[in-house]
Amino acid sequence: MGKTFVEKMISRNMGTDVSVGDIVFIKPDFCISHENASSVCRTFKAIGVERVFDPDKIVITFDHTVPACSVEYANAHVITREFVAEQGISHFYDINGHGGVCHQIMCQEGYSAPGRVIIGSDSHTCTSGAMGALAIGVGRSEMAGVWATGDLWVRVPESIRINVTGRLRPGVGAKDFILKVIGDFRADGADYCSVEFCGDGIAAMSVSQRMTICNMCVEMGAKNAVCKPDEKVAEQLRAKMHGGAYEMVWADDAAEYKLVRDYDLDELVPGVAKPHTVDNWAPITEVAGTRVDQVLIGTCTNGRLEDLQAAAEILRGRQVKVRTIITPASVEILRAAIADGTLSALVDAGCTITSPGCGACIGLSYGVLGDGEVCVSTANRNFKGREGSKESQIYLASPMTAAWSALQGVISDPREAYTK
Amino acid sequence: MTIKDKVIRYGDDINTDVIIAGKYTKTFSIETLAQHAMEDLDRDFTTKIKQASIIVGGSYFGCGSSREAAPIALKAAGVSCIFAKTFARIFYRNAINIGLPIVECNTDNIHEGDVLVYELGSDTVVNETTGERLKTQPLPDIMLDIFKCGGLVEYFRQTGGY
Amino acid sequence: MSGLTLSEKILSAHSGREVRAGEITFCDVDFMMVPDSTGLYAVRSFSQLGKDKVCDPAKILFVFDHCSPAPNENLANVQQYQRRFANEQGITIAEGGEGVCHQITVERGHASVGKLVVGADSHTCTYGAVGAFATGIGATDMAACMASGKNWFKVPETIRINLHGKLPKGASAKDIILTVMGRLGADGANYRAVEFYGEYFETCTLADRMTIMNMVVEMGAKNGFTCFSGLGIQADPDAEYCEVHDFDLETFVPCVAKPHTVDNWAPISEVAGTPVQFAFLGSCTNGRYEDLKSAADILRGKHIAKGVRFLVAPASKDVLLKAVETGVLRDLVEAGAALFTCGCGVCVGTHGGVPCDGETAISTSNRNFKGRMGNPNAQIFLASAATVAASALNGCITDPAAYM
Amino acid sequence: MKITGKIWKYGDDVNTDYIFPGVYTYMTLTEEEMGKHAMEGLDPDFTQNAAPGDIIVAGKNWGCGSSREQAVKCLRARGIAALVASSVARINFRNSINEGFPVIICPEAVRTTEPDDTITIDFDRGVVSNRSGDYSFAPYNAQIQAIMNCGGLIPYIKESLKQRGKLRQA
Repeated sequence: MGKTFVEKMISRNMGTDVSVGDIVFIKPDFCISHENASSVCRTFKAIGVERVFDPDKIVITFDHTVPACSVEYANAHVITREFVAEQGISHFYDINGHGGVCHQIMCQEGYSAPGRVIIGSDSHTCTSGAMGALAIGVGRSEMAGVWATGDLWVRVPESIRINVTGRLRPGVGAKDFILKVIGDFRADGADYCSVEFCGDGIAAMSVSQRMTICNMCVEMGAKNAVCKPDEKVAEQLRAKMHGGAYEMVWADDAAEYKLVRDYDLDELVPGVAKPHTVDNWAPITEVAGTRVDQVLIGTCTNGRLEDLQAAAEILRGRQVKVRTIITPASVEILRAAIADGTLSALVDAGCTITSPGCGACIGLSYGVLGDGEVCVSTANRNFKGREGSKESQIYLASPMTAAWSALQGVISDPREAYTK
Repeated sequence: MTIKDKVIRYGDDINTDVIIAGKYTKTFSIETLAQHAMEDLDRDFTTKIKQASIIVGGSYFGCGSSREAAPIALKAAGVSCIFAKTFARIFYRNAINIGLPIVECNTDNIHEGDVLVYELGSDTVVNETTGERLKTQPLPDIMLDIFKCGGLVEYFRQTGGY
Repeated sequence: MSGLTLSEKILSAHSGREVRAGEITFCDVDFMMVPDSTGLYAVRSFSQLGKDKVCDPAKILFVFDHCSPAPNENLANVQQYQRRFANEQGITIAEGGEGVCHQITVERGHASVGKLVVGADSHTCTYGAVGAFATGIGATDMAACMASGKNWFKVPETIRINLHGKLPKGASAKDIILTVMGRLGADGANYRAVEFYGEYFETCTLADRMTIMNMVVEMGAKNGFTCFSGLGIQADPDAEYCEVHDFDLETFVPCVAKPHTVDNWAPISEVAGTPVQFAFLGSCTNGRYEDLKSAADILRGKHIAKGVRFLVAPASKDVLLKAVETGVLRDLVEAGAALFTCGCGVCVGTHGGVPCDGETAISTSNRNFKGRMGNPNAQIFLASAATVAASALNGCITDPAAYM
Repeated sequence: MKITGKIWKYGDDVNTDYIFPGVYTYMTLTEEEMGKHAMEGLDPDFTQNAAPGDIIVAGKNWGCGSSREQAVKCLRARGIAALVASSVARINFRNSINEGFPVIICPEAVRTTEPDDTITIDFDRGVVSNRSGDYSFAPYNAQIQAIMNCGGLIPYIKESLKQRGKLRQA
């Protein structure tokens, strides 16, 4: 009998064979925390250990409240800064022109790599599965425990395999794919599971698109998600990488799955997740014409250069009808968007640029929604109150759908942009 | 109407950021404004105002931004009147426009806890504690008219506008 | 009778009669600018006045700049309240991210020579740089003005300031206004107008003039003018001034306003070496392209000091686009600057870039009052764009002259 | 151990934004302060009136969404005795164990519990009892039980570090 990706990864990490249901302790290659590091620090000190298990294996970025929008947030940053200095944590991304959303940093800077175990105190840590890593989100106290001991308890999960064939059509994005998958599986359809994506449809996608897919798997409950790593990942890591050599790890052909599903990208249409749950999928045609007050393009789901380029391609030379906020996922992306003219095209079209980071997605600043407002967002959650008022409504969509809708002032089918 | 009460004394250049910080000004909640009035300058202000409703400043009271929330916050906190040697221009207009009495006079010899008596509109304020009588600067006619109506909104409602 | 000052001229032209300093006069207002910070009260007061329609929607501009994009639910609703009113009344809105109200008003030509402009923001005096009589008013004042198209003004006395000679290397328009203010004091021009004269204004940029005009309110002025031959309007040669001050620009040096008052002037030599953790380049005072460029010229190919956060908020989209086009933005970002949304941003402490307790900030903005940037336990030094850039580079307050 | 409490009944997919809204997530709050915001995004009645010893009964996928552990801490701070759910989202389940907050997976009990019910949880026997009957639930795995016995992950780690002699002597 063969092993799934996650069984193989945990077995490798333990140096002994494990099977589904076992509860074991694993050792992360890198740990990632963001603003909640200040809380992790506090809990870490309460444990009473002097030093973190390995200061070179901890990555911290500020992304949720940058630049600080209140004294409370500003002072919380200080707690982490002091801890970082005291413990000699070198992989620290402050507000100094190099940071970004933690998951973006993990992939972009090459902390996440095939065969590595990544633990993050954020639910979207699963994004790093796009790099072929086993990437698992945990709570903040748990992270304090990892900092203290270097160990994390895990239950070896069941696996789901999703075979993807075909190619995305013009106006259809990786976001449309994952929204459809979540719509099919429902919000708890992959609870506790490891989700493996493979097939020529995935192989044809960029790493950035795979990040969009893995990012959202937590929205159907997955413990982790992973795309079969390949040369594209290797090429990105040749350009920039932290840590030692990595090894491509993938499931055996004869591995056993709880579920296997096939998707054909050729048949995929643009879709949205309607308010107020991520699995509330609808094809774009069902919601077209819905009034929009704000459009948000960005976040760890769709804030990469390719996403901004896709929006710019649609917006170039036109004017948005509703306020449109662009939040790049990292400074590196912002810099690239400045260099290739993407940023100018977006600003010319009437978009508002915010500092790179989580921005309005978390509802803490930089574009919070008011009562009764409707937002088309490329983020990953549309829960009631997520981006501000409990009376607001969020439709999750691809950057193409978001940009095309911004031009019309109502939710619109982005395929029109490619035919007109 | 006569105002008679004890004095809370402040110095020169009391700016609008300390009267009410920018982070609190975007609200219609009078309670919020009252609660945070003078917060960065005098943490005991909200206690003091219960015993003494007259604020006395030195020169240039209310300098800084055009935020009308500054006089609104003071009025909401229970300030009955402000005396100062001079007021910043916009604060002066704003106070009258929202119906908060403010008076220019030489405040050098007024101290914390002194009791002032002032008949609104008159040209003299009496410091009961020291017995001193101080000349006040009269309001221009237009401001007096606005003030008599209780503020600019009332002035418009009563007179139909300029 | 003596001649007229610029303020007397413009207010006379808008009163239908000649008016002199000290008089109170009703004037027709040419343009009204309403930012989101005070707009909520202006709209509410308007709704209580008993008028249905504003006098003329084309004369009014709403700008969402002080707290945009909205940092919280309350402000989102506050903006929505203003947005609804503006849409009902047919008033144009500059949405969050388009820029700081004063920059936009000048860029779009709403303020120009001889015009009478009021804004519900104290730094409305900035438009004196283009020859407008421009002054800040409160929210209820603005409501009355939107309803009637008029306002009452006390014609100000005018202070004349003569700047002689040339400005030395390293010093800039910001150093001029900080130095003049240091000398005259924070209430040195209260209720008055200020006319600036001197050879300097024949060659300086509009950006320089705007920087100087922007800060006259910090010495209490109602409004001001930067006078030069090309302004398009001149005071009479025999106009009467309440005070005349002469300054020799040759003696000016890069300088700062120390915490916590704008007139707490010090030459850079006195404070050089003071550690800073936070630097801000932007605002209606110094967020223009020329400011970004002067910072980029210092930082190009270098990197800001470790432990310093350096935020840059261009004053408008036009500024941002030009900075992108010329490579200035790239230079700044590569030097470690963090880009912030065009607008008031960090200056007002309401939606981003709040300093921590005990931190020292150096800022190109116009106020260093306690708590101004959102934290009363931080210290703020005001300085020019060049001084802020040099200080970010070294992690301590630095004279920019050596880098220019 | 046996607990009996008044219940608060909820449906499926109650997410972390409902249990503990994002606006409070990055504030440095004490657990008591967290407790004051419990369920604020969904149920103001709970936020006002939940009492120590009460039990939450919920449908499937309780706690889906973010990894914020305040979504557990706030309930514990309010004195909520336990959660009985049809299923619990992964990270929330972990956070519950790590906080020493009892979570019982028992779809049958959830299905049959009425909103005004009072239920009893017998941990030793592994049984939830309500008006309509007794429903058994699976015990925790031994490793998880060890963490729960210590009162959560942090005390558990302290204990194990002490045994390994790695903990600084206070």
